[in-house]
Amino acid sequence: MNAQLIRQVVEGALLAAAKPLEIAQLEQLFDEADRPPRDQLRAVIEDVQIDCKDRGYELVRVASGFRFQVREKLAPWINRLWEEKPKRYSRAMLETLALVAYRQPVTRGDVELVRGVAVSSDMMRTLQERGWVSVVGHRDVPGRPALYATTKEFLNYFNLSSLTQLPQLAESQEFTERDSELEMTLSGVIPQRADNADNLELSFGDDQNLVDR
Amino acid sequence: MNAQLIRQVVEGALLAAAKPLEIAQLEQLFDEADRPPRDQLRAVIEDVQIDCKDRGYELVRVASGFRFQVREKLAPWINRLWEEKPKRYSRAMLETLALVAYRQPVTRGDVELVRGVAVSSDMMRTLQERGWVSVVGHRDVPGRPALYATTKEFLNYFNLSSLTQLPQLAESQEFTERDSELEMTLSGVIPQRADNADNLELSFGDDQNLVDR
Amino acid sequence: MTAKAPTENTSSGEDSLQESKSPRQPQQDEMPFAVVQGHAVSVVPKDLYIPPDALEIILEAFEGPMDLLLYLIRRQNLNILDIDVAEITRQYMGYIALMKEIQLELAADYLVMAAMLAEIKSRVLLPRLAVEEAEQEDPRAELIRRLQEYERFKQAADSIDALPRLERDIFLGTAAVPTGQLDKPHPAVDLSELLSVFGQLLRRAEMFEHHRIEFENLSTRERMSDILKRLKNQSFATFESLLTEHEGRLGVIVTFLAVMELVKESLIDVVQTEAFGPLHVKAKLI
Repeated sequence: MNAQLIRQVVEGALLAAAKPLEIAQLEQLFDEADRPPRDQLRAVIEDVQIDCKDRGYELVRVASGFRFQVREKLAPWINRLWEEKPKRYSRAMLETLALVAYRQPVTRGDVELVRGVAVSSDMMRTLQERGWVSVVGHRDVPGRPALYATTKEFLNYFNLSSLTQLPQLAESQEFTERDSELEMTLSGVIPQRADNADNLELSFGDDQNLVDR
Repeated sequence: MNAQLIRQVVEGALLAAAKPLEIAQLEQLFDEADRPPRDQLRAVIEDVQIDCKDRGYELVRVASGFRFQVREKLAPWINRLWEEKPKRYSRAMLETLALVAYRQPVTRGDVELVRGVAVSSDMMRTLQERGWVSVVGHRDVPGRPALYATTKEFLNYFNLSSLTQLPQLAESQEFTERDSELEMTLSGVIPQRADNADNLELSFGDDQNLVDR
Repeated sequence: MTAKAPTENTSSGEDSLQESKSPRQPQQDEMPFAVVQGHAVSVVPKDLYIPPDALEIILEAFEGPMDLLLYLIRRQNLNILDIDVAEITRQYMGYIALMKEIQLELAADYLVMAAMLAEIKSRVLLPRLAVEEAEQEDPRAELIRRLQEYERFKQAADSIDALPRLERDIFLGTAAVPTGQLDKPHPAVDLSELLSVFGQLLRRAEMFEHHRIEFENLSTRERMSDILKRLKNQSFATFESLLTEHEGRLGVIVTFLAVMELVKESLIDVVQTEAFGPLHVKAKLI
């Protein structure tokens, strides 16, 4: 089988599949007799990637394999194709998702403990239906609560190839027991600063570790 | 707007759209101020067509516009992508289909309201790709959400000549008898089922071609 | 947290406007409405009009007690580590009172936090024995740890939201597969399966949701879809053209009901140029 045909098969398959494909899956498209070695398939992928350099699309690796995708910078134009605006997710959902992603495997109770509010079963169901979260087991305590973890689809959706690519989780500052009388004084007036607007910026350093597991 | 960016937008849109696009639709992607003349868009399409000469995909004109498609000669290889048995539809998908069928025309929001969870756009797209569901209009509320209804293909697949032949809940005894308390709840909501069905059968008969002309 | 409309103030837009002319009278004395420059304000200033609805939205914006606490701390530009429990507790209770006043259904989580704050406050107030001081943990430690933890994940949620994601920032590239040569297999679905799923769905909705599932007359619904499909490619159609002779009177009634329903849902326009003249039906412009 000539090299050009191999390359065409790979390109065609990636565009037809409508989902990411692994090298192993690409390999299976060929008869055993014609099957190109994996190295060649990898080289083909690299070639295609290079040729797409100036195109409106690129060939990228995400958690479940390779896929063609439209470049991020084109989103303002592409989004006009659809009548509906891209969906926004509620903060409750994003916070829950963040807890599952960084702390997995977790139970619903674990999530509730950090968020300080009850997490509805609908919320967990929505996350599972989206395919972002799945039950990976049960904790061995009374009630055997389900343990949730994120899926490959979650990574695919957020353009990641592994959990280590998640944005770094800020580190907690140590709570040092600066037990000064002043701080403990309850009658003390809270110092008012000029710029006491809703400054929600965090003061954490940049040198955190990777995913907190 | 430079020529390369225009070309990238066109390529990106055609790859992302999952349906053919007319020149007029491509034109609409650009702000009025930046909008390239139609001749330029046609030239861009030609350029892309030429560049795809040796690729596994081509840019072709079909009845409703331009689209990228996989080259036919690759069929023997690409077909192996589908060799795995088709997976069953998820419960979420079936619930969505059932709601469109029984409560049409509905928006995605309507479906979400009853199901209590978010419905992904994937799900609506899959149902449309299958040819079972189509957009029949838009509700006149902010965002103008699409209204979905089932198609003739849907009826054909299930061997129905009209939606009135869809099985009705109250008629399936095993459902309601299992839990008399539930039946009370349901019967309050669904009054006079049997009567309705009878009437419709009498007057519409079997020879109808009411749907989808 | 779910909101109930305040009974008196928001029954109509007019009422809200009227309310802006007179300051709101608090139901109970001494509960601060807000804290401005360290002073509790229990009456809304006359020149400051906050529509009751807006207030609910502000309160609903909090994801829970942790979020509210964090907001109170950040609003004063304080480090979590420097939290003054007494002051924060006072402000927190102020918000709780406010939520009660506008009859916002208060989630139990908020009350649990209130109890926790009160407990910490009392422990801070207790004189500590010099001997024990070394081992005794700062009563605020647990609260501070939880606040920090929550803040980390709040930030993580924002980071995840900012990641480029499919259908918003990036889009899956696909090409069509020419029909004939290639055939993508589809899952099979059984009609009884569909019915059973629908039945269970209705039961679930009935049991767990507050809204009612109204079972619409199927034929009218079908006719609505049918009419919409027909009007899609036409500017105007006469009402008569929507009728099919063999359906008889019932057909006319069903079609008429469907048209009325479509008008009600603002999906179509019905035009009649003169009294008793022919009815014309048109899909609304998108």
